[in-house]
Amino acid sequence: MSDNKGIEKPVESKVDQEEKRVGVFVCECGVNIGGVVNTKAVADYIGTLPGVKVTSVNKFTCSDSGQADIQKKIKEYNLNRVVVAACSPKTHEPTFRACIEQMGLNQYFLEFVNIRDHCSWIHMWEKEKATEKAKDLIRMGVERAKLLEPLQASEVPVIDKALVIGAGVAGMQSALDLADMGFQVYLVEKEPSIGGRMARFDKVFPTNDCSICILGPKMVEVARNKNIQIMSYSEVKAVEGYVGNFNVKIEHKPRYLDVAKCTGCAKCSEVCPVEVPYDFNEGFGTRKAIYVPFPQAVPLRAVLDMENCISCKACTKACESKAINYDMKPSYTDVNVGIIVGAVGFKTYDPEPRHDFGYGLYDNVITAMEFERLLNAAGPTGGHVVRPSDCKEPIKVGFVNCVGSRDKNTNIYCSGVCCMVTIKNAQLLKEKRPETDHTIMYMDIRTPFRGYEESYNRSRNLGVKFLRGRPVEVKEDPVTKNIKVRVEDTLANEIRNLEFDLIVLATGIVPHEGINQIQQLLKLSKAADGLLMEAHPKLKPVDTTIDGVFLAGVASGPKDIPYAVSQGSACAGRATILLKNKKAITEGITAVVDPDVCVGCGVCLPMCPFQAIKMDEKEHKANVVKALCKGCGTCVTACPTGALEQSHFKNKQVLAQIKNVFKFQEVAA
Amino acid sequence: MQKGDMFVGWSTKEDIRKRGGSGGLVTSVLAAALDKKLVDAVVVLRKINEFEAVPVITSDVNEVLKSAGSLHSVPSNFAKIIANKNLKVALPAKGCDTRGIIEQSKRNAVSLDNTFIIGLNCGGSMHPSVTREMLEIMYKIKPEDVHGEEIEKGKLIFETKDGKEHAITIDELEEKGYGRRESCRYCMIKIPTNADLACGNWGVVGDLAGKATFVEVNSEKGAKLLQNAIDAGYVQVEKPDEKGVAARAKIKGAMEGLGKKWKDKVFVPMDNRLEYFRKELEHCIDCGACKTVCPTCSCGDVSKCTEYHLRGDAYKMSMYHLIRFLHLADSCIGCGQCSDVCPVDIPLTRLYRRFANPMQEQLKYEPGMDLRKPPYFEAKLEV
Amino acid sequence: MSAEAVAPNTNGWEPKIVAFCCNWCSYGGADSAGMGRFQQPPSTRIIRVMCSGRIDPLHVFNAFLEGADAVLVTGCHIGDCHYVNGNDKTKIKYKFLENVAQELGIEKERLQLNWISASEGERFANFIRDVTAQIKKLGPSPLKPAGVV
Amino acid sequence: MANVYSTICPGCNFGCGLYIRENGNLDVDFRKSSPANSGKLCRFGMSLPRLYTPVRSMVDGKEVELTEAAKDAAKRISASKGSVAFLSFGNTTCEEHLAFGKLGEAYLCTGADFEALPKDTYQTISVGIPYSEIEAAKHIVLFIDPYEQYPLIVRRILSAKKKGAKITSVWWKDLPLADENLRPADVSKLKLSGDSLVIADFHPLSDMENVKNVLSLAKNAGARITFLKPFANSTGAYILSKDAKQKSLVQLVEDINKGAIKTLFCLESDPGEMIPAETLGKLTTLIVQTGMASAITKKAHVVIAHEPLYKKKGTLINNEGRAQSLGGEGTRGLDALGVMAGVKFEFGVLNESVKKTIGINSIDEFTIPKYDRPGYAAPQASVKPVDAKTALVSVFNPFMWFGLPDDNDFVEMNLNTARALKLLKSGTLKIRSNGSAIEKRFKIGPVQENVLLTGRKFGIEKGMLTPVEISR
Repeated sequence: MSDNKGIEKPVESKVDQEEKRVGVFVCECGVNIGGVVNTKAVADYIGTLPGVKVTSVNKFTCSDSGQADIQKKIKEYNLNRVVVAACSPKTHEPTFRACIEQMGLNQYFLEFVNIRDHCSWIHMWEKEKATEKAKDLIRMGVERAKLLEPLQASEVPVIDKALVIGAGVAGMQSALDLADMGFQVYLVEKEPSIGGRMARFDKVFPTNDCSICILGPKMVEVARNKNIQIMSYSEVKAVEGYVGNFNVKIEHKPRYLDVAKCTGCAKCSEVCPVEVPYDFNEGFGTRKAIYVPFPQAVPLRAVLDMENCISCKACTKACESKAINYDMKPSYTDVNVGIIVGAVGFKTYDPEPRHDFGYGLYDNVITAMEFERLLNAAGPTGGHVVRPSDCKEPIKVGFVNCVGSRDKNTNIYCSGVCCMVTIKNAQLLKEKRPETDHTIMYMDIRTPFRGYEESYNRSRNLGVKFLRGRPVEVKEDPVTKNIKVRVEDTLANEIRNLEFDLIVLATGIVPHEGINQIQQLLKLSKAADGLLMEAHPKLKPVDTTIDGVFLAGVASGPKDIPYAVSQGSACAGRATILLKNKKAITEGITAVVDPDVCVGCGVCLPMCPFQAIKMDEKEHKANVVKALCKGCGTCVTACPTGALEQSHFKNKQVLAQIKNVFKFQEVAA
Repeated sequence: MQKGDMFVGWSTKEDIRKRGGSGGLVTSVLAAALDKKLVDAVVVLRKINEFEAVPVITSDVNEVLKSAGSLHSVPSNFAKIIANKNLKVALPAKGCDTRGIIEQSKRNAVSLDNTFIIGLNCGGSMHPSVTREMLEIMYKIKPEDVHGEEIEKGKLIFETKDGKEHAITIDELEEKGYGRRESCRYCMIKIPTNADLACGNWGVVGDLAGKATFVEVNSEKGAKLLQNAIDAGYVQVEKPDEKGVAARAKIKGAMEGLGKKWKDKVFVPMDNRLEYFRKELEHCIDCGACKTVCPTCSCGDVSKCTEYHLRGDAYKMSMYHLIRFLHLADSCIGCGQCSDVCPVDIPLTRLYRRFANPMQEQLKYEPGMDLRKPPYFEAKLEV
Repeated sequence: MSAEAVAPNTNGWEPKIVAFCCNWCSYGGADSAGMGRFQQPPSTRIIRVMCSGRIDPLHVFNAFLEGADAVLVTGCHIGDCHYVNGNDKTKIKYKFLENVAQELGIEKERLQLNWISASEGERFANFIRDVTAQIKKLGPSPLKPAGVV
Repeated sequence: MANVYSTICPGCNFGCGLYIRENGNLDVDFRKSSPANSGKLCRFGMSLPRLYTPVRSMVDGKEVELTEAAKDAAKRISASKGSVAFLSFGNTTCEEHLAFGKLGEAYLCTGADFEALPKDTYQTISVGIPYSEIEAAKHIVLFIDPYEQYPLIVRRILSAKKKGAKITSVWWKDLPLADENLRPADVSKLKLSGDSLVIADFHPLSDMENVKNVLSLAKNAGARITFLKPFANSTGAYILSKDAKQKSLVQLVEDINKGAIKTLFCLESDPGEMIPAETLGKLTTLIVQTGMASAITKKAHVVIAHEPLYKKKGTLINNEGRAQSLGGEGTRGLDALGVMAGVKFEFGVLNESVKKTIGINSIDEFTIPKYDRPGYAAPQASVKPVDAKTALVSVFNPFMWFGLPDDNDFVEMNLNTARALKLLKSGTLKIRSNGSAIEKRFKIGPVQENVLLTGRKFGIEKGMLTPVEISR
């Protein structure tokens, strides 16, 4: 108002000064527009608007001849703005942008007016009013066109190195594919060994292959690949930068032994006096305070669990290669990478706190993951499934599905894999010990992919019973420790009282504790289910809202192994586009700050879901990191000073359109 | 000393006690903060006469000591004076000053860590022009003859140079359109619990009445500030009388009740509101003073409300005011500064409150009372 | 062709309605309405922005002051925003707009918020029809400057 | 810390009090106890930080000290003896004006054309009526646009209206505060009585026939009349120049044009806004003494730069005759005038002299001089009717007098005129006058048909009212 208002601001660029020469091209789209809107009357009216140097009506402006007309007129009339009044910019804007760009005009000097979908097609019986509306729409477009400014989509260089966080099967696949395409990959895994969840499975559905037998070679392949640098027992601590150049700080947790010297001989474990529950076996059996994670571990190196170590130094004496070092501190590596793949995995639902179906109260209620380890030949029982109360091999086994899934009280989503896990587990035990009797209590059996339905049928043929119903009461027989289940068979419409030696809960999939940290580090968004969000659920399933960051595996929703592996490969493919081109194209339409006007109030910062706005604390001004900005303009709306503007949708450009919706009433003749 | 503690205190310096009201505690706390380098500067009113004082930022202890004494007819707001100055500063502040400062801090213009706010209990202030007219018409005394002023038991008392006291009840004055500024009448923040200290004469009873200040410590910073003044020998305190604490609460309750009554009286539901607003705003001359003075606005000279309001636009409503109405719906603290400075006497605060009252109620948001960011700045609204 | 596709009565005053649409959903919805030939009264002028979060109260006020009989704020359904949560922020801004409009005494029909996906052409058309009918009942906006159509 | 000055707005003669804070940049702060304006300011007052742009003393484009510039000016003035004119509109303090009067006795111009008016109207024009009396009036007649020209009077008029006063406006457009809106051509329909208070204005570009006309209308009806004026100390300057041989602006222009005046000394006055550029071009020497940079300081041969008004010490008399003191300490303006006059001007001495001349006892805001307002005889006026089909009317406001840009680069016009021309709503209007043409944005308002109002100088104006042709 008063203050600075009167002072004419210095002209921003030549663009503001030059005379605006607008050409307007009205398309008839055959009869689609021409059959309703009087295109000639429209063109005649628009021709009288200030700045409009030529108007032209074409049967099909998008045709070769239509485009040639535009190009001819640009030259003939020395046009510097082009308005095309035709169909939808959503389909045809790129065509005409390319058309005017060929003539040396900036592609953003095109204004596209929709007089078909938004006019002729919806006012088919009101030709006069449709014609008037078309005039309004084009007038709005012309006035906006005069204010358009040239924009350049900018490029940022991309470092041709990748970071993969999480070395489960999805992460490994991603790393391998990227490495095989010739890019250097840092593969960070927080556990002492790569392999992830799949390394703990016994057999994998629907073909029931031995899990570690197929995963083991892949782990070795990863270790052998000279382009992959495995950083096991390590965590990402800080991520700075944006697509093309992420600066990542990785912490290597101390193993308390020299990895280069350790041979993985496990002599240290033999002498270690401390025994703790073996997490790899889901807490069944024990391991030592110093231990090799599992026989197929990669890297095959021991790790000292300092929390449980009693510092007796027995291991130091036993170690022939003198690898053990009690004074080890965490070390750090900084890496610069162009892209990041997040394959951070999941954990299974823990029924303990809620005591779902007696879990945690009754010994003979276990989870499917625990059952998996009991089945495994390398497991705590050497592959003998026994029940925890008395170590007897159970005969009657009951399986409960959807524990911690499809349940308003826990997680509403379906874990996707539990039906098949249960079917597989029942099959495996039945095959091992045909005398066993299996009942699967389910809500629905979901078998959508190749081989799943066949596997289900095989179970039925093997004699596994399927009961549609959810246990309503689960009790332990205090003497036998058998589990008594009261369940409604909803197909037979009757209440059944059953007794089992062992109950196996098919627990669902939930986000990892570490997911929040990864979400914050990578500035990703989280969905309502607590898992990470992809850029688009259908069309960009492995991209994220942050350019150069991709997601694979269960971190972005429950998946089976083939799906997770595909995503690993998909991430590698998507990432390769950036890594191979060595550059990323950033959005031409972005927010921009006028530092003279910005007062550094910081209102814009929380508006941006892409963390593209940073506060320059020294200057007390907001800064837009163009490479991160997606050009939604939400920050621009929030800015109280008007220092923030969205290029191509500047306030003055939008206001010009609004003002021209209206006109003075004509004087009656 | 900790948050929640209450004291009754006074200056140890006799001249300050004499000059300042209520034992000169506030002046002494400010002086001590400056003296002991707790702050780099303080804001005080440089008194010109009974009706005029100009707020200044100073590092001069003498200037601080000179400023002692309260003025009801100097309705300034200090928030903008310290905004964007990057100073370690202490200042006396009414409820509305404090609210303004806190709102500025939410907009990165003030660092609360560096700002020591000595809250002053406030029953309301008066516009100097109105006061002059009131003196002549209601009190029948010449403004030049006024020597001092005081509010006691619902009466506004002026002391003239001849030593005489002239008292009229505030109710009567306000009935006639004089007395407190309108925004003060319906203000509900009488004891600034949002400041680091809350000081005032309410709750000082017995022998100390009129000779001491009641202080409530509202924050750690407040404790530090008061302790500093005690340690530096500027101030003495003692525990307050139970009766005093009760009396203070009672006055607060009564004042708030009165505020509520005024609020209901001023903001009666209205038909044909568009015409009302149009009529009120039709004399606007686009000076922008209401924005410049607004203690919650942190924009510079250029802002959305000014840049997109063009004098060449012939609208039925002013774009400037519409944007202001919107931006202030959650943030207006009702300080009345905009009405004070409007050159064509538009009752702006009343207009802003028309939008702010229902909005702030709905959002359960009280601007300037805590550190919650204005809802307009939120990415997702959870009410 | 839809059942609504019958020639309407074109007599009388036609309101002018400014509809702000986001590029990804509601603008697409308007396109779909066209493709489905869902006939609408010729009252509405669409202004495209990238995200409903970009619909500045400034724009809405300006539309009213220039003479709009109604202003429509539209975007993607909550949860479907192309920019993660732009429409959540739109909701907040809209709440403030609503407050100003209501306290000013502008009839609530004149300012409306609607989430319309790109596939909901019929919903878009119905929305325009409903709003136009409501506004025809109310008559021209009291904020419309004299002599402006 | 920050310096705070208690000062008076130089925007017009209303006498609005304010504070200026010096704090790296300048900030305006509100002086709520100021009696003229209760601390309230118009858009010009709010723009003061923009107005007060620093200026340096210069001789022929070279930076020099103030004394040196003043000495150089003195040399040029004495060399040009007999062809020197001294111009001061009244943006100075009374003390400075007194010193100036001594310097420029030979050819003094305050811009006002008192020569064209009967002598007995001098005092009525010089000193206005107290604002409190405007608030108490029963009928107010406006020959100004108070919103654009003297905004702080709006609240006084509104206050009167609230108390039941009837407001009549005689203006080119309807004013929101008026109960009755007459057009200047219909002035004959105006009904005045002894209860009426006429508010007009008086400035260097005023049409003297119009001034005489309002004077006689008021006189004949027995109504009171007050003239608002555009310069901070117009009233003080006029009273102090009462006995001086004042030359009118028209006379000055004529004298420069015919070569009688070759050197012009301007004290805190920018003639660029009032004297045609070609006339100024005929001067051999232009000397400007001022406290702030403007267009004219760039053109001047000698610039004598003293402190800006807010830093000065001195007395101003506002339109209602209230003596006001400035809160600064600076007297460098007097020092410079002293160098030129060859005497040392002591502030104290001048100050006493001012008090005596004006008839006040002390420099105090609350002192209203007991100025005996004599009656005057109704002067004969011959107001020329507007004969052009379309006219561009300049609505003079503080921004125009100071050449300070404002957000008003448009003309205001009638809707029917716009519709008849088939103007586009966001388009422009072509305005032609005597061969030159400009294209301007336009604002639709309740303006008389075929009249364009402007608050900004476009460069095609010929005085207050310019016949023009308009088209799309």
